[in-house]
Amino acid sequence: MIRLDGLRVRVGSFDLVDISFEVPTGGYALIIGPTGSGKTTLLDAIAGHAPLLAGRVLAHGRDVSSLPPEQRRLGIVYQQYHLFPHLSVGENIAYGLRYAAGDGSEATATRVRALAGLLGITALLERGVRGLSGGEQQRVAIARALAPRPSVLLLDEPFAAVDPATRTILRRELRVLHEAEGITTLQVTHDFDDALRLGDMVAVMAEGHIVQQGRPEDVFRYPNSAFVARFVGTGNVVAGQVERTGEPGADGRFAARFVSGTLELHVIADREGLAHAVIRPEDLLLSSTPLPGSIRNRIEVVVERVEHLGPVVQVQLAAGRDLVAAVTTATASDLGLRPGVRVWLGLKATAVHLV
Amino acid sequence: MIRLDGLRVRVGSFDLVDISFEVPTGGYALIIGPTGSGKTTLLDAIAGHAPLLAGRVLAHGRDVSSLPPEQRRLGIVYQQYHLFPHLSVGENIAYGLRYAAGDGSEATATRVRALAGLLGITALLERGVRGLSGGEQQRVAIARALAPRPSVLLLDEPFAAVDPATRTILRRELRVLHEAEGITTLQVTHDFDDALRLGDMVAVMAEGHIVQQGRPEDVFRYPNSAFVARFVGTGNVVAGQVERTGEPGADGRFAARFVSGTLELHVIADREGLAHAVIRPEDLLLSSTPLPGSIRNRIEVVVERVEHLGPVVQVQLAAGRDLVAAVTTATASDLGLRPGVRVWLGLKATAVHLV
Amino acid sequence: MLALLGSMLILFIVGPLVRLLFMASPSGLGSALADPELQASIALTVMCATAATAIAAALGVPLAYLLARARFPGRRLLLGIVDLPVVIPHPVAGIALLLFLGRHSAVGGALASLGLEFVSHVPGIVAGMLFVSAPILVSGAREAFVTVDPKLERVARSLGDSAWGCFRRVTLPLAGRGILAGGILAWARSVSEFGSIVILTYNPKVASILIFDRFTAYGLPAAVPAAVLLLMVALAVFALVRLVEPREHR
Amino acid sequence: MLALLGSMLILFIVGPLVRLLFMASPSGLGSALADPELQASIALTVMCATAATAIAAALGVPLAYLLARARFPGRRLLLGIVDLPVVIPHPVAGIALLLFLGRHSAVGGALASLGLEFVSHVPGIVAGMLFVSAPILVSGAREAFVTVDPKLERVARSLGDSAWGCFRRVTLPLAGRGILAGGILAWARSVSEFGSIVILTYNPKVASILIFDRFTAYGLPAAVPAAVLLLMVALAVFALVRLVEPREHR
Repeated sequence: MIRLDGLRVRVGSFDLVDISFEVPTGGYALIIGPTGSGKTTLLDAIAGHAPLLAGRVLAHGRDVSSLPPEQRRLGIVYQQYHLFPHLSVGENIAYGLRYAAGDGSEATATRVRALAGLLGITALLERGVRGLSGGEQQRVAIARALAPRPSVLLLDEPFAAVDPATRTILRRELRVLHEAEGITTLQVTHDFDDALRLGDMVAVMAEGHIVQQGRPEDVFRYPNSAFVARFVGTGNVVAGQVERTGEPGADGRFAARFVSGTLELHVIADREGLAHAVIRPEDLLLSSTPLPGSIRNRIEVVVERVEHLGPVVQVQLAAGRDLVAAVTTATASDLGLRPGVRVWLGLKATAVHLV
Repeated sequence: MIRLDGLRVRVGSFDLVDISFEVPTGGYALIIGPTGSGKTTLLDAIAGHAPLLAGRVLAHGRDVSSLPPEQRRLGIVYQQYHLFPHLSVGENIAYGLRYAAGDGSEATATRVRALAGLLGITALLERGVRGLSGGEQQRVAIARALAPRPSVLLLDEPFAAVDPATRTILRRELRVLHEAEGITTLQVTHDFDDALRLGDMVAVMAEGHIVQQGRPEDVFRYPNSAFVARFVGTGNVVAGQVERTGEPGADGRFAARFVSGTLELHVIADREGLAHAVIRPEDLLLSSTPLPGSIRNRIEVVVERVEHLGPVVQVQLAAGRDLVAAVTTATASDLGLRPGVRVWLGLKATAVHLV
Repeated sequence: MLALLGSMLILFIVGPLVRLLFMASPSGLGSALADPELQASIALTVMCATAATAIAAALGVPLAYLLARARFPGRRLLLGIVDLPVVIPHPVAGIALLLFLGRHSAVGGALASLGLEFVSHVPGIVAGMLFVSAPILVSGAREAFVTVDPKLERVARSLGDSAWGCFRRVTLPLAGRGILAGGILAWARSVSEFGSIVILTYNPKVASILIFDRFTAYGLPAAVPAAVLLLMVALAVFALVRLVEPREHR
Repeated sequence: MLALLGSMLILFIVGPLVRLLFMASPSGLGSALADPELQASIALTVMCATAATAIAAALGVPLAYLLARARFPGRRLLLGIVDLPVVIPHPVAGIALLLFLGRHSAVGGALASLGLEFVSHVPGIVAGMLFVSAPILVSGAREAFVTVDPKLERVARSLGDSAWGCFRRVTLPLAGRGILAGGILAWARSVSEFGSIVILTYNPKVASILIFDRFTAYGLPAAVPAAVLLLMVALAVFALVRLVEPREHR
């Protein structure tokens, strides 16, 4: 377990305020935010390289806030991996074992071989670290961080320095490794995909604050602001005006109309006035005739562009505002979607999330 | 139109051999490849900054191979944008207009304002370039490159320096800009998503060679090697053995069995022996009972992990080999997919692409 | 602990200079300023240092640009040669220049027949200064050029600049402060030179030789006012470099 | 064009040195090597330069580390002070040291009562050498430390190293070559010093003073063999630096 308790940190121009977050033992949590939101500074503060102005860092119940970095037992892997260039791969991995309990050349060698086996880098042990590929460097850096059995693993943008193809492989490996070792992990990233694929918990940072936290699927589905919606890529974010059309129910929510330019949608709202409508692309249903049943919004729209992205097809629509819908390849070919085609758009009132 | 005709370039340790590629007038082409495949060296060679050992570069029919960079009329935007730090945004954009036909302070100012309007950076014109965000820098760099009306626009990893959220916005803007200006564009990237979203044409590079080229959808669907399949992220790539089970038809293709460990698939092949099977995740159909009809492969498998990625759910399956299937959110909840659940996997013999 | 060791070194550098500055009475400094021989010698020093720096800039900036940008066989050797004067004992440099530029050598003889005499003439002072200060200017300018990203030049070329246009519009403006700082340091190094000039051209006397001369002829008190004055010039120049120098360097 | 201007400067540096090297006949060099006064003076020079470099390293490497890593008020001022001796005219430095370390000053008096005399004694030579060479060692070591990514140190700390352990196991091994190169250059600069030593301690004579002395007393031919010998030492040291220096620097 690692718990951040009201952290306040200032390094250079970065100012982190009131950061509170908890990762349960064995959990995998991510802190995501755009470049410059202070993510790396936060990792440095946790690891003891940036002084805390306020708050505490607890690792498995122990307050480590005033301990020097070497006594916090936190493994760290930086974005550029930062392998020791004057040591071989094996020496890099063994670096932290000098201080491990039960140190000894045999115990060290065993641990290094075990980790190298786990990460598939046994063949590299005798080599220098120059000339390793990005993926190999990452594996060595992870093995090095795990060797002294830290209580928490901190990862700083571990996939930013590799291509997307390698990223997919490394992501899978990291997940498997996490499940095998069960080590509490905290990763900072700017890529929400990492959170969806790896995390149990996610916190979104902006300008030194945590603006939303929760399970990745929940943050993705119910972002609490237009910023979060745009940043996690929930989909369509449209600014407009909410006007009440029905009486509030027991929960205070009421039927309303959301107006943005010439786009008008039936929605369920809990307040009137200016708001953003967040609509997931897969909730926009396309059909050749108006959809029947409980779907309140039915609009005839024109297809502007069709993008085939593997399993999904993204369809950009002119509907007063530009909207993006996601459909399956099969649906796209059934409807003959291509620029200029007119189709019916269906959208449930409850699928419009107002923030 | 830009045509590369048997280029051979050596810069440092990069050795590009026999690069031939053509982008039609007004087209948008991408060259993709992993880090170190020589993509940036190729752009430098096209722009005249790296000498050609062999071959020619033709821009709109004109052989520019022996012209100095300033006479090639190729606009270039580098990955880190490289704005002139001693000039304002407006001066950056106007930089190349000094040599434009009909030069004059009024014509220059008009062109700068027009481009700034097109890219939404009018408010920045008087500012210095320090402190601009990544997205703003990119817009300025593109405006600067477009100002002298180059015949071809060269882009070097234009989205690598911004976060994924900004990337989505910039990608859309660039596409709109490309459609509005109709300028022939050649981009190098390591992200196949760029190709799917932007490109009319794509060439995949590996170790200094072009290993496959064509329309992005075709390369994605029919990769010609395991390397390309993995790099473009087609999905499952499984190494195994092809054994003929039927007589060859008129086209030389025959029914066969593909064996990899305990996984056995009915496939259509054109040769026997060692091969890789490439299977797109969306072609793996999941159901609670064996699927009927023309689907030759029906296997009972166990769900290992479920990842919710917005519109699609990725399901990792234990089927002798690990396979990844992509299904819609609706299907995933209908089948109650979660780790440990047993489901039936269906796969058409024709959906297995052997390379 | 680290700070303690370090501050001993700082003290060893600052102490003597502060002590020297405090030695000069205002009246002593005033009479030094009014001393015509000292005036003439400082004027000569400034003039020669300026000439040496101008020559070093004219020949050294192009060299620095080549060393920063071009990759050619022998580049590392040239880098070595340019820095060589730093390790040559100053009187040895003086003797080498004397042999090279004296009337009896091929080069010196040819130049003398053109009316350019070095030994015991003003050009000898400039030659000594140039020899020791050129490396400083070249390495400063080279570092300034290295900090200009070649991709900026590539962008400028693709926007229509010729090689020279790009140098003038992009490279030089961006490297300018660094080159200027190198030039000022080279100028200060020229002013500070003594060991080679004392061998090449004792008369007319530059300031450092005048101070030495007075010290040996009349003892310490006679040399102090002039020394303080020259130290002040050096400190002023040094402060100037610090102001000019690009901040990112540090 | 650039290359032409540049090669004139290269020629101006290489020409005199080559000319000097060619002046020495093997017999002249042989008798120089057998000259007991020159032998003693070279031995003295080497000894003093080594002592000065050792002191500069002991005090300067910690300072260089602080300047490379720590951020504290006055850091820029310290950076300036460390580089200051480069612009001080050498005889002025000599006079300043004379005043600071002489028997009549507080510091010099205190040290003299401990038996450490500078003026006209060997420690004066070491002081002059230290003053001019310490900046070279500090700036070389500082640059070497700057090239060691602080994140490597953070990784080492997170793996259990104390601040000292991390310095010893990571920082020093990675900065070692750069520090060594700085030390060798500082040593060479010590050997080359003349202007401050000539004021502090004319006797016993270090090599550069001996050469000057012979030049003034007996003329050029008497000074050349010793000059060639000292030049060869300088060139050898210089070649050594180039071999030691990390390649990435250039």
